Amino acid sequence: MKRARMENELVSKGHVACPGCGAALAMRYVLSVLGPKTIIVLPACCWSVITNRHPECCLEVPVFHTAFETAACVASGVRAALEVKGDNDTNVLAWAGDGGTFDIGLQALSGAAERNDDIIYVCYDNEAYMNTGVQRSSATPWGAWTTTTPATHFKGQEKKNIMEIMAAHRIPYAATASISMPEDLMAKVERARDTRGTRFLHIFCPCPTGWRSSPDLTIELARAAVESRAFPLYEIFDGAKRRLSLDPAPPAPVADYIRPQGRFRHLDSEQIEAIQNRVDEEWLSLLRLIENNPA
Amino acid sequence: MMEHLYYDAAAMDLLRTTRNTLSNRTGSWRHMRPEFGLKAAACAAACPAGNPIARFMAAASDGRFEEALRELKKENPLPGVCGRVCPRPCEAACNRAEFDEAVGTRAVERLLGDMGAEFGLCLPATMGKTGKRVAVAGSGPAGLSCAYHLALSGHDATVFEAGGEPGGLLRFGIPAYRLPREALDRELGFIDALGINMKTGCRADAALAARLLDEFDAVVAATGALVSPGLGIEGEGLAGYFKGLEFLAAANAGEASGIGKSVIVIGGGNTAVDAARCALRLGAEDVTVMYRRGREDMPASDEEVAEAQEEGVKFVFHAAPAKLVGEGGRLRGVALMRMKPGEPDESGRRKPEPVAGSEREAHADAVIEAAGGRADNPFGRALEVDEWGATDNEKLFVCGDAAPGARTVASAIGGGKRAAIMADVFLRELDIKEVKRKVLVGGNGAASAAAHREGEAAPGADGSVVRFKNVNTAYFSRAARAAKLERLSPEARVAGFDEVSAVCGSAAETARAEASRCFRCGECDDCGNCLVFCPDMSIIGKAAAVGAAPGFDGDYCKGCGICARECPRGVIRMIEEER
Amino acid sequence: MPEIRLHGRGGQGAALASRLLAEAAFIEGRHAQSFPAFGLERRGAPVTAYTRIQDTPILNHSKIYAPDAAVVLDATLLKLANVAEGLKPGGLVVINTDKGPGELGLPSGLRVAAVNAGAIAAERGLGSRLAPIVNTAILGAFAAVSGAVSLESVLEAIRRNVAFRTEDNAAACERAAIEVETALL
Amino acid sequence: MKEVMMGDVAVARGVKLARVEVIAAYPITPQTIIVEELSEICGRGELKARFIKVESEHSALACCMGASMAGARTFTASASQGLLLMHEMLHWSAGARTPIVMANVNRAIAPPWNLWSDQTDSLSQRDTSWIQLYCENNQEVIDTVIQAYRIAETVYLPVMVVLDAFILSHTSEVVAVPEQEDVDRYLPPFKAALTLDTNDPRAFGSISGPIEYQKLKMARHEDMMGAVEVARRADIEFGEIFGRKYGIAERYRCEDAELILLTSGALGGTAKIAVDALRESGAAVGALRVRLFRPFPADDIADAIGGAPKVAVIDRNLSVGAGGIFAQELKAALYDRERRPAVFGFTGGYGGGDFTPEVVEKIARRALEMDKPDSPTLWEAIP
Repeated sequence: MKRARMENELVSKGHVACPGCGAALAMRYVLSVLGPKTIIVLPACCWSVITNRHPECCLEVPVFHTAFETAACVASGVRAALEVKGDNDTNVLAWAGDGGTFDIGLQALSGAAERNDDIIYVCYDNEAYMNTGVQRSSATPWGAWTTTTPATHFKGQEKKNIMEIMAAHRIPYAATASISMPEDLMAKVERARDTRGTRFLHIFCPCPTGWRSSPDLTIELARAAVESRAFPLYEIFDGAKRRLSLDPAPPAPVADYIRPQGRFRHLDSEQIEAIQNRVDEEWLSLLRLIENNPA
Repeated sequence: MMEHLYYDAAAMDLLRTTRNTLSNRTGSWRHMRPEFGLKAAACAAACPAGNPIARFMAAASDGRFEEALRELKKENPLPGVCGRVCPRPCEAACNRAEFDEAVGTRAVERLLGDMGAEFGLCLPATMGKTGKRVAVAGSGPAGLSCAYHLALSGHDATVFEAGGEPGGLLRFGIPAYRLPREALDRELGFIDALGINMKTGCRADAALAARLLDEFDAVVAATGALVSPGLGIEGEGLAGYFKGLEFLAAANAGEASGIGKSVIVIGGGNTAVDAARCALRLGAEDVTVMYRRGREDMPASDEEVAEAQEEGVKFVFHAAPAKLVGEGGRLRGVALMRMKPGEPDESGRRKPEPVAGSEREAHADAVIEAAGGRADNPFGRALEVDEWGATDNEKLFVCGDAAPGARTVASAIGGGKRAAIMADVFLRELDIKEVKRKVLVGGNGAASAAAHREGEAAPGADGSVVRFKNVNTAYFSRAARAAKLERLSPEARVAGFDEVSAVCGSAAETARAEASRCFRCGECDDCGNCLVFCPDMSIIGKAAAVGAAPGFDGDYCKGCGICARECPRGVIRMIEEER
Repeated sequence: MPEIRLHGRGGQGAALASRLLAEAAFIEGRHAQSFPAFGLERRGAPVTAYTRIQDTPILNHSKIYAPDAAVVLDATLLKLANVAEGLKPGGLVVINTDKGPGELGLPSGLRVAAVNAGAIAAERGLGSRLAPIVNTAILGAFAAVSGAVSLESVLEAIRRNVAFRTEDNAAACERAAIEVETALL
Repeated sequence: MKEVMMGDVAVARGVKLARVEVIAAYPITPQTIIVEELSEICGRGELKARFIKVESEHSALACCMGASMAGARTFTASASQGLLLMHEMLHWSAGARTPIVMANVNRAIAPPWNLWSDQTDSLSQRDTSWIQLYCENNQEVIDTVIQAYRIAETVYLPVMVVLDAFILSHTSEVVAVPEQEDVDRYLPPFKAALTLDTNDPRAFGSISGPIEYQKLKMARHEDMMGAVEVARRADIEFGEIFGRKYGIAERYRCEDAELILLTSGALGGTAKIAVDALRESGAAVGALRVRLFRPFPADDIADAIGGAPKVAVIDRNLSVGAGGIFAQELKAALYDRERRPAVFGFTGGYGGGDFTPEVVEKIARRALEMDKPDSPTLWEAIP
């Protein structure tokens, strides 16, 4: 087992993430690679609270808090200004949750991606509107409880495939990553950092509060999602060439991932079987995509 | 009107933050807190000798063999011996068994012990001389271990051995094909190196015992359990009847001969199996071990039994001798009774009862009784000995087979060490409760002499033992056992007393590969998981050396428990926050 | 205070013509304002555009309801729109037609100037035979008969603002100034 | 150097002269010509700006805000629905104190679809903390764009330059184009007081408690109130260099007036013609054109009204349920003053409606005839 190297620690202690917050870890890893020459654009999301109240901020890089749907376009603006000032080294990082990415911010993200604006866009995905108290988003998986999809009427739609949406924009680099695998995650941030144009990272971040899981299971759940193939780790280059980062063979049963989470407590074994089948299908279609156009 | 305008300093600081969050002590949110501390691995808690298994495995997996051996020698002077003859309770307890296959701990111990030939004795540091004199009666594994740890603690130890050479049972009771004499002698080098006085040819009888108690500051009885009770049946006076330990002693000394063609060994322990296998090597052609209980009740190790069977030893169960049959003072055979399991006895085993009318005679040129010895302690036959080896006499300690408890080499080494610690406590007038609270590995296993000497708590002294559920197997990959034994052919074995088994492959490669399989439960190896996975950056301190665990920053740690969950080796556990 | 209304069809260049008139006035050092009828212009649909010219700065930003002149880029518009609407008494109508000024059925009291701007534009290869671009030609006729701006100014405005086939446009403009035929009805 | 140009082109030329560094805009009739013209200008390399062709007005303003925070001089333009889509970011960009300049072409709000002038789009943004300047003609448009940067970058509040749809945006007029070197003298390069700086990492806009929030908002209010003076001085200094000035509330023949006609935008000129006619006929009528709407220059307006007993406000907008917005603002501004004229609020001329000088004259006569307004909103318009 190799130890993940943390080059920079740009998140200061005393932030106000919930205990066991996956999103807090994601920020640590990403900033560790991007370093202090980074400007963060932060739309409404858990992180707009995690930084803590004025006059404190736990991030040791400049942060601009902005409206929910504007992460990508504000970042585009920051980049444009840096460009006209001749600054081409500073990383411009749009840091949004799944709500700000999959839902309300998708238009602006699509716009920036279509223009191939030179920004790094990170979606830290905790699969619901957690900051406002666990409401469903289009990143919420089928079967999950949220306060707007109660157990009696749990979410009946599949999670949106944001990666393929981004791929369709032909951006130079898109990748999924898991906080349970910081080395892989940080390698991808490095690749993103060293690429120009719109770069998209989809980071899977369990949320003990919203998933109704024990806070100590954050990493374990993130790992279980990968090892059960519920959240495949892969990269897409130029919207076309794909590469699998990790093939969990044989995969762990999806039930291992589902069962420890309170948000799936109401599901019976048949329903979990349905999730398993869906995961298997999605995996196969991903493999076909990769086979058709390997990186 | 213009004066107030536009971005004065106060307005600026309303628009932007002015400091980081260090003043925000989120540690107050915590219900549980992580506790970092070395824990006892399940194997170590099961090792009667108190071997620091995880620790030496860590060094060995890195190829730092000399350091590994040195770590081992802090607790056990005889790894080359234990690495051969121990029945491996560690491997039975190994957490890895639930993952793929138990770690071949004994093989690694054996390889390390044998590396002593290259590295020397690798003895740990000795404490300053105390000037206290301690007599140890007996130089078997218990006496040797006791003298060794006394010497390391700075005491002046004198060992009294009845035989001509030190080693006791190791020398006369364990055949060379299991424990080559050079392996034993090499490890006994510590006697000279530590300045232990070795008085051979001094049988500790009652007179000597009294004198020792009189002359020494403390005395340790490690006189073994060598008195054979005999079979208690008719015919024990016949020629061709042997007592097991005496037979083994003669055989091991090269003085046994004329055992005959057909031999029956009575008993089910390792002595019985050893005697049977020695008989084969001394020319017997038909050797049978006869045991009054079933196979499952047999105390002899499976490994020994299997090897014996390969060599041609036959085993007969549920049979006991009723009398020995002779002709002209010479043994001819044994009258046998079939036995059946009866009511359970104190040991939980079912007490064998003879089946009426089942008597028959079996031919034998020789019968070897190997039913296990009894202690005949010259310091007092009816001494009350507690589990630490202490007696009513504050300066007298008892260990090894002379004390109650399991009778294995490892137990004897562990017992000797406990007695040494107790003697040290007595001689230095230490707080005995304090010492007892701190030195037991896993709170209930063998004592750690290193912990005692260094004044630190033994791994898991508070009772925390790392079980399989505490290990995070996500960080380990499956790997087949690297250390395997190869054995001489049965024909080659019985032709002499050459060592039967050897560890396959290159010692260094095998030791390293096998040690790498060790989860190193309870041992921090600075993997960094707690540091990397802490969402609150609250892991502080880095393991300065192997064995030191990091700590946490109570000002900010929110008690999420990820560090404990993601510690591969169970070093961290969550405990209730003090309120 | 000359106020001019231009009638055309979407794509014929009425709006440009109104701007060229304003440019011409500007070239003469006067003040001018040009604006299209702010409609949903679509190719082929009737459109209007306006030019206001005066010697002092123009304060008025209302529409033009009573123009001094109407310029009609396409005689077929006569069926669709009342090109004489609001014209001041004695007002001028300049029209692209192959007919004479008296043959158009326009109300009396108007001054009508007719010119076959379509033919002139076609000769110069402006637009296509089916859809000639007549705006520059008809401005020549307007300049010649209205006196609101000089032909020279219009030619200069064309040279400054028409990037494509500039000289053909200028030539068509001059030619129309010669060919225009006026009648007082 | 004079040219004939449309109002939209005048905006674009002003942006070029202001040496804007980042532009983000989305097309909408009748603002389209601005983005087209700027695309041409940037394409030809006459302006070294990054022009981000965003996918919506909301993103346009968000983009400008990001660029402004990173230290660039920024511009956007919109109208009607586009401005309404920006609404959230109008508040945000002003709260973030980014000195963005925007041109808004007043256009009616749907439904039904209507492309013509109506000030309701910009006036309904009055509470967004944006400074708003309404222009009478295209000369004023190009000059005001340049002045807007001066004002914005002094008070760190964004400025909206407003022009009427078609009446100015698509109307070609003679415009004196300022010389670049004069503009450079008037408008030094933008040096942001607060920027996203990796050498001094700070967070902007973090969650604040009531004390900080209220302090910040009050500071913004104070600065906004101070912008009256800043705008006045920006205009005066502009006049010193370029020879043209407009004031923040422009008076026309107000002396001894019985009635003041209060207007804004392009209607201001039309009203002057009406005033001349009225004066000619012996009626003591003056005109007052409000150029700066936010902050509302209450003192200047009260001073201009002086002792006139009546004011007729002509609003090219309608706040449904309340009446014309300028009329409301005026009434509110006069309420606690000693001299309070009768305020007659007229609305009309939006959605394609037109105010001719004759209509304005009619409105004035009607106000002169009445003692008091007979309804909060007196409606007059030509279809």
